[in-house]
Amino acid sequence: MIAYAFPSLAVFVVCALMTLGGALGVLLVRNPVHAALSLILSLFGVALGFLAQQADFLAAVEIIVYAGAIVVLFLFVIMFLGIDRHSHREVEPLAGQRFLAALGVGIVVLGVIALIASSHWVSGVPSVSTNGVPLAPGSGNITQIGDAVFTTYLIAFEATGALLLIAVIGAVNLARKERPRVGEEVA
Amino acid sequence: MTLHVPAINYLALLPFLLVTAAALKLLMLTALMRRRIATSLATWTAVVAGLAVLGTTLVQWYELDRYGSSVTAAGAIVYDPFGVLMTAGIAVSLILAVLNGHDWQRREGIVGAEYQMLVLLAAGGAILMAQANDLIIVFLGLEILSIALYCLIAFNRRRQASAESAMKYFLLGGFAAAIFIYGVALTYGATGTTNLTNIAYFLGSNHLLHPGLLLAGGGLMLVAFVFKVEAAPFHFWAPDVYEGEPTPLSGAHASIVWAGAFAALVRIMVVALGSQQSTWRPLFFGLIVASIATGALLTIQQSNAKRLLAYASVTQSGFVLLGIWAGTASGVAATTFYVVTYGPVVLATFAIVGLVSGPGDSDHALTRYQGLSRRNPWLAASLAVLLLSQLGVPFTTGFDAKFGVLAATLDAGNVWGAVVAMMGAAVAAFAYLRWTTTLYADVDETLAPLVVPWATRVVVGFGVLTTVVVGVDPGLITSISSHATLLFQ
Amino acid sequence: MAHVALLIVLFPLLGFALVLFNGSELSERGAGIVATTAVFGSFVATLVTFYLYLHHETAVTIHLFNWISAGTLQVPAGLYVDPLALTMCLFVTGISTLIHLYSMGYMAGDRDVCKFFLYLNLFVFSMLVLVLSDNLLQTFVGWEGVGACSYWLVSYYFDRDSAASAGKKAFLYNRVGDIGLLAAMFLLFNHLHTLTYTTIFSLASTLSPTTATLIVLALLLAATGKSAQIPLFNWLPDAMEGPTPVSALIHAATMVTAGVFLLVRMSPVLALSANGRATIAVIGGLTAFVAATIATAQKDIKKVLAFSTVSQIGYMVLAVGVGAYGAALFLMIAHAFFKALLFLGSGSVIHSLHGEQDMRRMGGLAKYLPLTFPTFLIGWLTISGVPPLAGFWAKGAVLTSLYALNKALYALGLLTAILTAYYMTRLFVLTFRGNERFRESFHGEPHESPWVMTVPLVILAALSVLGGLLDLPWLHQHTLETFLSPSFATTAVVAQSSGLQISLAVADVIAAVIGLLAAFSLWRDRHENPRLEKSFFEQVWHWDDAYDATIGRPLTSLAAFSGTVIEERVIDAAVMGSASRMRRSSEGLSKLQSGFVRHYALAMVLGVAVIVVYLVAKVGS
Amino acid sequence: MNVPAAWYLVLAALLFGVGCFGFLTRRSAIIMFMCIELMLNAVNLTFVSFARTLSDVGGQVSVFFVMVVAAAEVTVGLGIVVAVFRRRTSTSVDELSELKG
Repeated sequence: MIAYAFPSLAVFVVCALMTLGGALGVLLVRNPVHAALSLILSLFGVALGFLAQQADFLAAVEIIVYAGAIVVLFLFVIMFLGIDRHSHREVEPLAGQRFLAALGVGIVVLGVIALIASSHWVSGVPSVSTNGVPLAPGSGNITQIGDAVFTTYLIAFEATGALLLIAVIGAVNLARKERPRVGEEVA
Repeated sequence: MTLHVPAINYLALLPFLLVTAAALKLLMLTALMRRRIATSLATWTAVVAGLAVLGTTLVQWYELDRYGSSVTAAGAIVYDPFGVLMTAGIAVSLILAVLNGHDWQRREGIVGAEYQMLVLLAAGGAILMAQANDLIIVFLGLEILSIALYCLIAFNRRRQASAESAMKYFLLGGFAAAIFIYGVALTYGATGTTNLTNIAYFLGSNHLLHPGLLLAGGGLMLVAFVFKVEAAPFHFWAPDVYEGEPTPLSGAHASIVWAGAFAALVRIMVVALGSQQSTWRPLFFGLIVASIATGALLTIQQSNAKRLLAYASVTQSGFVLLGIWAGTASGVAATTFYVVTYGPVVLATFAIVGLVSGPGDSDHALTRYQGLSRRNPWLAASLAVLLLSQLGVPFTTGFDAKFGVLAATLDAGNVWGAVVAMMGAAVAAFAYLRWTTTLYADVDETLAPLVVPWATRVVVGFGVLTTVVVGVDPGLITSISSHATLLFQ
Repeated sequence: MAHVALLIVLFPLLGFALVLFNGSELSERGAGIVATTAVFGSFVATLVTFYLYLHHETAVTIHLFNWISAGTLQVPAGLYVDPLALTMCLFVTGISTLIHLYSMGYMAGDRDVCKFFLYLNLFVFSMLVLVLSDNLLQTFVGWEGVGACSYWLVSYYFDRDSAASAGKKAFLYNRVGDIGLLAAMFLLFNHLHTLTYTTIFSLASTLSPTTATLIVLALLLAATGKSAQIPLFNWLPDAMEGPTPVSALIHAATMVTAGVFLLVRMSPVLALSANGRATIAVIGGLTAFVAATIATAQKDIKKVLAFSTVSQIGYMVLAVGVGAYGAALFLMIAHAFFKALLFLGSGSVIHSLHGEQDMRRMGGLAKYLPLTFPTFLIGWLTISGVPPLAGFWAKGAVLTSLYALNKALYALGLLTAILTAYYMTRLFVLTFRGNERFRESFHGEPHESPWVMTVPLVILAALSVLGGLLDLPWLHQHTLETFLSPSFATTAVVAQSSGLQISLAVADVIAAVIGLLAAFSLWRDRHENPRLEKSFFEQVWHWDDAYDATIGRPLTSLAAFSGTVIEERVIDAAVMGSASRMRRSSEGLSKLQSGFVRHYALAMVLGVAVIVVYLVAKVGS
Repeated sequence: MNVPAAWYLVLAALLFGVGCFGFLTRRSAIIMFMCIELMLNAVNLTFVSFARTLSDVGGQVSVFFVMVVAAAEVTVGLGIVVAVFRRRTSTSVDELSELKG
């Protein structure tokens, strides 16, 4: 039995409990608002996992962007639509859905874990994109990520611009109330 | 510390920049002008952008011919004839899709430039996928393409069907994207990189004793692409979405989305994971058989034109996968030929489908086509040609494309795949022929001829001419696509 | 020359396209004019090409584009302009023009005239593709095109049961023949790796005798289908169900000549197999004789002409079999002239009697049809072999070659010549002489046809009279034979003394006269068949019955057996219900398409599960 | 010795499975959407774990992009949800089954 350092073990256990507990909450609770709050719990757990694995910057972003923005957006829409009272606890209307879902998902998850395990969890060569420089801890992490984003991943970073552009156009277009009629058209 | 910004070949990136810039220009105009901008202005902006992309690809082609292929922007973008040809195909599809949308907007009384903006950006995403040399870029291109499509499908909010199909496509698309990026993560773990060149290099210089992780990654990534190209059993969204979305968009699925998804699939499977060919070939075989059988069987009982075409494209995508199965130079060339020539045909078909359905865009029953030859003989003849092309009748591009992939797959030893494909084509032929005979069926009362707007005329004319001219003499496109080899093949 | 030759093919296609896309706007006369002009344009283009060819004196291959290119299979699409193709084109386009013109009068007032001209143009186009092709595959395309068009045209009056089934019969018989052509193509490609004629010809000598014989037999099967030879000759008389101009087109200029053309085109391969050639000759001779006997007993005017076509084509095949390609072509051209004349004339007769085709209800029509009668007279004398009309020279050329090569076949040919004169005289007498029997069923006066129908008759009559000039035996240069010789591998050289030639010619004349006199004496004043003919010849030698007894009836009883016994218990699921099975599985699959997005997601997850299971198994093994 | 990355990989796989199962069984479009977010977070955790073992920043940067994509997807996705369910009292996707066959 390998003895792992207690802090890391404790962090992992807490992280796992938060993550899976939150996820199960999303799965099980009746009220959509509660589901959103469970999601936050799960996301905090993931952020903890990031922290434990030298991804300080991402842990912060996870909390700011996900918990702070995305889940708030979810809550906003739930409130807006006024569906917080509704739940879907009754019997599953699609026959066999739950069983087949459990079977399919079980096979996929166990299969993937088996496949990863068969490769001894990792098979790549270390430090390809940082040219042999190991991961830096603390604020060095931010520098490294910033460096990578503006060099190796420059085009990807630019492409996110297009992505956000679409999100803007799409959201505006979808949320607009009624379309104007032909008469308003100008040349 | 200093930042070493990588060298960027802007000519290679120009197609993506052009379409994004055109979309931005339209956004600016919309924001700055007090009243809604005219549809024709938006259409022309998009068409000019498409033509500019076509011009750019021409320059790129000659430059590549002289100096050879390369990677740029720190190896994230690949600049090779395959990507350029796919980009050209996307540009053509973009122009045709925009023209389709123009007439659709007129019919439905929709003003504004949102449709054009979103189609431009969707084409941008597809172009990015075709040129991507990094799994992250592929993912971003895929998402740009998908998110633009989600918005476009939900565009016509007066129609309940449109909302339903948007919801379905969005949920399943998001689901598929999550599976894809999980596959990317596993591949990253297996090879230590997301760059396709580096993956190929890593797998070429190391023999993986335990390839489980890599295979899991590859298998999950595959799912997203076969979802996008409607291969069975990941095709279920296709008929519902085709039926519900605005008709000009249905054409875009089998042209713009196909070009992007198949290009990325070819790059990932043939370039990055070429060494695992013996593993993924059986998977492809299963997908091919399932797609061709499901698509062919389901087309024969469809009475809705758009659903029928959706199932038909399930079969067609099975055929394209035959070319990738081969994984050889001729297989890739055949895939390219198939995808590039199928776009104009399917867009022209949907142009006619939209026109026949008329305002409201909701009644697509095949019975509406009865006696079309009496009302609009030219239109009926064009539709007949387009359908026969999809069926794969000689002297059309459909035949040459099918012939190409079958020859490639047979050369690579896939006899059974070819047999299944031919049987599937024979079954599916029934549906196409039934539709064609409907066009020429006698009707008691003859309705007034449909008025064919100019943009639809252009699209249909282009589609028919392409399929017939290239079909009779496929030499040019065949030679181009066989020159459009991959950089790292 | 290349461009003009391309025009030959493009004109009918253009006409087809114009009629197709403007069908609803064109009047029926307009459609007729467009179609006729298109074919006439093609004829003019052929004339120009012919003129240019006479100056160059070399066969030209016009490469159009690479049609199919896959591995070792390279099929360019191209035109091969050589004397054979040119000769075929000349009479195909020329006679088709006349038939188109005639159709404008004949079809006036019929429904769907536009569609008729559409098919007619497509028919001519397919025939020209067939003839001008520079490779077998392209010939096959034309071959199939001709078959499809004939199917549409024969069943043109598709609401008549007989027409529909005749169309089907023509199609089926042709399909059997097509298998032959396909087999020949496979064999050739397998051994020579090419389908291009010129390459085949240059490599032909490398074929082993057995292969060559197999190829020749396959080609013969193809020819028997298309050219209506034994055993596949039955469809042609039934094909009379189509409108009369179609019969003329099928019988005189296109379609049936295709089989003979194919054999002549492949003469370098034929040259390699003596056995194959002998088979061809025997089939041709037998067909000529059998069809002639059947023709003596038919009541329907068009049926007589149909069997006469079968018989005449038999002559051509016979000539090909003995290597007398020039004589075969000569007869083909002469036959095109006089058979078109006879068909169009009979059409004029039928037209004047408002659709009556039974010769027993005709008679005495001479005085009512002042133009049809003399032209038909010429046609009759021509086919009977009366000098100095074209038929005499053409048939003489065939018989002279036969005499030199095989006396038995010569005797058969001469006998057939007697029969030919006999049945044609019978037809002529029954139609134009004797009592006016049509009075019993037809009320009113028969009338002469309009000018668009009679002008082609006059032109064809003139051609029938003068056609012999193409190949007079004592002109040693500038004859059809020498013109064509570059297209043939080897020509049977028939060097015979002029004395023998003259006596053979005299024998021909005597045969014709015997037939004429016999028919006159028998049919001057009667119009019913004697017993023998009725029982045997009229029933086409019981040919259909034989097929029915040997193939049809056993199959029917087997079907009945399986229908009652096997099918219900064994085959139902597998064979009979395969269509409904497919529909059922289609319905089952479409139930999966339930509309529930979570079902679709489940399908995806199960798909992923299958992939994962496969990968685990792959890694585990 | 710290907990190996393998544990986190298994945790991520389980999280992915829970998200996946939720997507298949929950009927509210919003909650299905949340399940997709769970799946994306499982991916993020996987990336970070691999980045740690490989000592490579590329995995972390990938997470960054996944987050951007998730944000964009959420914007548009919730827009669609609002557009579709504005006049309804529930967000059940099972009600959306007009298109089928």
